[in-house]
Amino acid sequence: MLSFILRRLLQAIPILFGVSVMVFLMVQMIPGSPLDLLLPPDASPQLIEQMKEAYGFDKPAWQQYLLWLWQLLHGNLGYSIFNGAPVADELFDALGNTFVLAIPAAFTGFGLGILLGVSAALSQGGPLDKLLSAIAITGVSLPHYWFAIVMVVIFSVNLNWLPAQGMQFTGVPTTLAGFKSMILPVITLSLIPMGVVARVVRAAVLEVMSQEFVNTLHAKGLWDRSVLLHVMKNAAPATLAVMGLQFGYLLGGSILVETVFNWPGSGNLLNLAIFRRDIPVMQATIIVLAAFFVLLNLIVDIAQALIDPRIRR
Amino acid sequence: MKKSVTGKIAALLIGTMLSAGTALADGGTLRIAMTSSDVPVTTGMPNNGFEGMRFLGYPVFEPLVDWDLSSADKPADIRPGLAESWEIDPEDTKRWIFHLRPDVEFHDGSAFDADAVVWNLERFFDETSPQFDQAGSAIVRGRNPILDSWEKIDDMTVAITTKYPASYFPYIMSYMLIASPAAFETANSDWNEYGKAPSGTGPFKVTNVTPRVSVELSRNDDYWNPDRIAKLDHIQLFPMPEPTTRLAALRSGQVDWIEVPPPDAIPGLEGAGFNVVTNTYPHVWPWEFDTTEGSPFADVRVRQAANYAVNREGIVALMNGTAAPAKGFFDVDSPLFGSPENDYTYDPEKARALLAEAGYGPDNPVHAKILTSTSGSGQMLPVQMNEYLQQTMAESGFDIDLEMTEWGSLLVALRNPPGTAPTMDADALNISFASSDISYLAKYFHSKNASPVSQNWGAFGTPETDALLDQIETTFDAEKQAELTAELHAKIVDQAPWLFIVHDLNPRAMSEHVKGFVSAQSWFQDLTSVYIEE
Amino acid sequence: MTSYAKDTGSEFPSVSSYRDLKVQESPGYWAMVRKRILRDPVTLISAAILLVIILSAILAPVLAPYDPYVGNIMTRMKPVGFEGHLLGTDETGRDMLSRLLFGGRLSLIAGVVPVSIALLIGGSLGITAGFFGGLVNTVIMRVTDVFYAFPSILLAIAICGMLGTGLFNTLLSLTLVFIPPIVRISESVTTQVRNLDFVEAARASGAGSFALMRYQVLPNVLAPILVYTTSLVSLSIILAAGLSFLGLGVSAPAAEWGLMLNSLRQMIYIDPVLAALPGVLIFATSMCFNLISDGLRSAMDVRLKV
Amino acid sequence: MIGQVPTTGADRMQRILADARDRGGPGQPMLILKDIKRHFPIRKGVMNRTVGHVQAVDGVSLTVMKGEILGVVGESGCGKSTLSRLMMRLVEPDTGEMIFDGDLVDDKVGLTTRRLRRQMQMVFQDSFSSLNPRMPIEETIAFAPMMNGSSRSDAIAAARALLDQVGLSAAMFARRYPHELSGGQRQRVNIARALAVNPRVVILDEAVSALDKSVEAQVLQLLIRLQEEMDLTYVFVSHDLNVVRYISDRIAVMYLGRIVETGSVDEIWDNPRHPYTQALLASIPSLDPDRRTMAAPIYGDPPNPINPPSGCRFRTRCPFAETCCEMHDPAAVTLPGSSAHAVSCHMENEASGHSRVGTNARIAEVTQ
Repeated sequence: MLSFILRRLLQAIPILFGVSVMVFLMVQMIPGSPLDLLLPPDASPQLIEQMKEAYGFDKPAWQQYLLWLWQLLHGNLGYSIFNGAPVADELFDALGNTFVLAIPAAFTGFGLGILLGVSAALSQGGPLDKLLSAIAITGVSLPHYWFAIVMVVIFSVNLNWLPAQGMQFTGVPTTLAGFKSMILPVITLSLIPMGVVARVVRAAVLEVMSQEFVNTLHAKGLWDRSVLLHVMKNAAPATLAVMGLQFGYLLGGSILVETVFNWPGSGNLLNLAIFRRDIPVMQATIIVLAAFFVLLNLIVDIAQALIDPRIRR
Repeated sequence: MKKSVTGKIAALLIGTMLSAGTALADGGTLRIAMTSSDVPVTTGMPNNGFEGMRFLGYPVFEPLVDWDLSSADKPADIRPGLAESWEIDPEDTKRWIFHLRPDVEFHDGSAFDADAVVWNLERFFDETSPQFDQAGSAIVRGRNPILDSWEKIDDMTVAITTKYPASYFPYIMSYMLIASPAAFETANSDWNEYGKAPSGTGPFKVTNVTPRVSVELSRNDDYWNPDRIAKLDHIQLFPMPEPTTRLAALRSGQVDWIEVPPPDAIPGLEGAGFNVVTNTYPHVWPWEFDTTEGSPFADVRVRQAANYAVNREGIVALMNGTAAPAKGFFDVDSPLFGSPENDYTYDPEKARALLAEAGYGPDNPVHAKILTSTSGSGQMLPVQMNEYLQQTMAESGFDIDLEMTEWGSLLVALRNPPGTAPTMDADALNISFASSDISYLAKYFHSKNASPVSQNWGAFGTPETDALLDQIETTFDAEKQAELTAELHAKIVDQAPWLFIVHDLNPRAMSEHVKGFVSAQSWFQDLTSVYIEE
Repeated sequence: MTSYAKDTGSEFPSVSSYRDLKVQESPGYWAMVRKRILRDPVTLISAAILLVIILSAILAPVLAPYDPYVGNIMTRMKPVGFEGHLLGTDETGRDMLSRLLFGGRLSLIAGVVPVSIALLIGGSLGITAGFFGGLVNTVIMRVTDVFYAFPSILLAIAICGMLGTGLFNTLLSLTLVFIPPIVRISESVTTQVRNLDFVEAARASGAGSFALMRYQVLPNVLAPILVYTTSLVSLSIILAAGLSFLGLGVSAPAAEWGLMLNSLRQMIYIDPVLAALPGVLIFATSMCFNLISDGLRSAMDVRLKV
Repeated sequence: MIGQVPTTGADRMQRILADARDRGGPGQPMLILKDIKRHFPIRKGVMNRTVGHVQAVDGVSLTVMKGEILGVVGESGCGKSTLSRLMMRLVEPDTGEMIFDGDLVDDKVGLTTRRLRRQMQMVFQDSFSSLNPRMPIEETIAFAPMMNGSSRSDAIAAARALLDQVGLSAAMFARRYPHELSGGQRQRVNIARALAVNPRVVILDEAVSALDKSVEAQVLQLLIRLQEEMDLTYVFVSHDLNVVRYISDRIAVMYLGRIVETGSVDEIWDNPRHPYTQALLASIPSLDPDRRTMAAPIYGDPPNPINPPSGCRFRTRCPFAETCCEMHDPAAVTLPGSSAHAVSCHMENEASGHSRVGTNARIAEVTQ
């Protein structure tokens, strides 16, 4: 097992390396010098040179890449070109704010999804199955950013129960107002994972239930915990895999929801950085989110292998 | 033990007294939703345009020359700020002498004096100084391209010399704010750190900054001017670039005040008991044409045609009456408007005729790309308005491409000449401008202020208008100056370096609890008189 | 070929007599699939709705009562059912019905084109990787892993953010987003099929790689890949609309549902029905694609007996 | 080299030699395998290093005579299937050579794989996965001829003729898909598919193992009839001794990647010399009361092919194992008086030093 974990860790390194190359190349496609944002209009040539040197833009691209990578490996994400602030500060604040939404959204979405999926599978073909499957498919078909606006109209503006926007706390919510400000974004974010997980769980449970011995047990009236446990255990790897992916999408996809709710998370930061052409912030946000995603897939692989040793290759 | 009990009682007593005391001065907390997409920097030179100046400039930091924002009935003018008075050196019309206000302290307790002014000048204009601030400098130099040198005469007197004589120099000095040098030491000489606990001289101090989320200002009880000690305890500022978000925040009671409510929502807001405040202010919402070689707008006929192709009444209708048509830099009713030959009514036929003269036709429309922002200070509703322009101008033979960017990036584009990367190949920028005083005329229309020097982005200039501008700069007689200005303005209207579209009426909506607000005819507003009444 | 019967003296007729043999036709796999789909009302209704949406998008120039790009400022923001404008008008007075009809074109293009191109590229890469295995597989799959390390929306946004707005860049970024998952699915399906005995048997019959791929592998991998791809179309429509919603997709004044949703957002307090229309259409279209994908999947599932 | 006797009648041999493709003449075996080895690497650990090999086929030498049916028998996991695939060149051997009717099989200097496969075909065990589910069966059968240059109409007509020959009415079945057929019908299709290129040799890899007993018998009869009608040579690979005995002329017994004994059916049946062969025979549930045994002849599972025992592979389970069995690989010894019966056992080799040389030790005696 340990060697499996180690091997997967080692496999992640070239992927992360590839990701860093890709991010750097993408950023190189942006036209113009990013320093134009920072320099006074009548800046002296010396100042321009000085700034280029400070940001390393005077070097050839490959050197810039290596420099960036070197700094990255040392945890230095650079400085925002737009306001000179250290990117790491802003990014980790923003990531914290995103996680504060993504984690409860994941719990809600996964929990509801599993509940929906299992219930649908147990009542396969019946009206309950149809209803629950319809809910699940709605979850994946709704443009959730639009749904968010609709909810704001209903719950914030018309009923005045929940705040329409903004994060009413820093760090973690401790006040009622803080919790209330999380409700709408969390619901919105949990829609897609709920739908996807419900569909995967339903399929996985049906698959396991179609196996002969489960039918035998069932026929014998042994439809008890051990059977359920067995079904769960066999449906777990597929469910885990999709949950890992979905959590990654929650982090990356929060950008739309954060825009609607004016939530100061990483998606919001990325959006701002894109419109400002703030390269260091863009690079750092994308690579950190991608690294999280790679890490997440790694954890899922390991968890899957723990549950089902056959997966260890 | 005993001590602790008495201590508790004492604390309780003091607490009661304090709360009684604060109850008397309780002006409440005002929560404002701004249009910017980020919190403007709090280092004393806010970005995000004049909205940044309005909320994180003047309330916290002060200029030598300040604005009088106490009246809603007349255009706001300058008044003494941190300088009690100023005059031109009788021997040198480029040299201005500023007499500083005594007994003013920064929020950190350090004293305001000539050294502080020099230190701030070095911050923006001396690249070699340790406190040189690139970002701030870029903004200040764009607004103040004519400052040349400075000198400390004594502790309370500073002389500043301009590159050429400019009668309006005090107006320009109103955009340079003074921050505390001592606080910079405390912040380890790092402007980024400085922004977390800045120190100015204004009626409010910054007490909390959460990047991208909010800034909290608190009343400065020790403000030097007792008449302008703020009534509010706190102001919370939130960036909300989406008009819908601002609207929802106001309607759900999350904020008390929003900038630029969606015009269509105004009747609903008023019906629901919110106050919608509008007033004229020196604002113009134009397209600033690139007049250099290679741009379709290098040809004056194309520029005029564009001005005839715009249905200004349509935009006013689109804005639900929160805008007034603009046929020039100044309002048509202003005495400075002059008598131009062209009256830019909506006249597609004339536009087509002008375009035909310039070599365009139905099969050969004018292709142009307009760069604008999705939100921003004074930008009104840029997306809808530009979409409407794009739509109506098509009838007259303009094929317009829209490029939307973020407000901060648009400001950067403005500082860079056409054709450079930050301008994204735009043939015109749609960015709203202040038209409060004649200093702007030179900034926007004199060829010597072509970007990157100052804000004449499109590098417009004719010998005639340049000469008139030079004359105005050296005319210190107000009446004569006004006469020349009107003459110049008429020429500018005919030359059409911009597409003149509308003047904003500056709508802002606030809950009925917000009291004491006087809507000055200015880009800036005085928040010291405001209070919250529950 | 030589005749097998001739030397044996057996009772079998000669081969040539089989040329005109009347052979009983078997319904076959696709007939079975068709039969199953015809018995599935949900899929049929989804397909019908989708057909209506697609046809109205194609016929937009004929059906639309107004020019979708020209509005009358005097009749702006009229509600659904306003005289002359069946679905009202938008914030600059353009006819909503016309814009929604034309909007379907861009939204459907944004849904179908990236997925189709990604299917072409990703499918070829994945099938190649699965079919040849070895080094080819390693190279293709490791590069795919790198792209796969980005959550899809993030990748789309990053690419659009850097390349700039516009329809072409939207399509390009979405295509890039969908290639990695399609490569993965294609590779795993192909690897499975390739290891089945009938491919070995066909190889043993002397068929070259191309023929194996064409006759043995492709017919067996295309169906599952296509089913998966259909569900991606739904995601693509939502993502494309999301990009426009952020201001990173197609640019104004294009009639595109996501962009319309974004600009009508302001009207949600004034006329919620009007503001909801593009959202409803995005939802309906994406739902139809999802339901059809589900229907196809279960109809093509060989484990289910007819 | 293990000695051979012709098992095919003179008439058939005449017909076989009349085939225009015959090159070697009557004395040349159809197929010779010389010391064929194939090891599959096992990768493990952090760096995916190769930590060992599955010695699937480890030095097999075998001769298949023209027109005969050679049965290859052994426990599952002994390498039979790999051997079949090696013969078809679906798996490349690590070392060793294969000679087909006198021609070395080698893509560079000899008979190419492609040409080999026109003369040699294979029927797989799993009748379902060995048929393309998306193709009507006549097209599956016609596929190989078409790949080898037949026109579509010729190939389809021939495929239909073959269907009738394998006992499926072409008129009824030609356009059907695999999922519409029963297991036995599918295996008939597989046989037809193998015959479609008019091969000289057919390798039947557990071809009837998955079928019900009654169907199995029908298919076996079909195979025998076809072999006679078409003058085919079969290599019949199976774990089922009864079936092998029923169909084969000669038998090769395989254990853990190696051939331990070869001989005619009668010789193997009546005079099994290798302890493993004896054990295998003893394990057959027999109807003959004389051959009925009560005790299990050998114990335990076969050893791990990754790390097989040194010397004789069978020694870990052999009741007669001695030191020499551990030290040396037993060489194949042709039994005196029988040119076709060869055994790889130290007990048959006088030079081996085994204490039981020449005693004709019987495993049944030990275990009973």
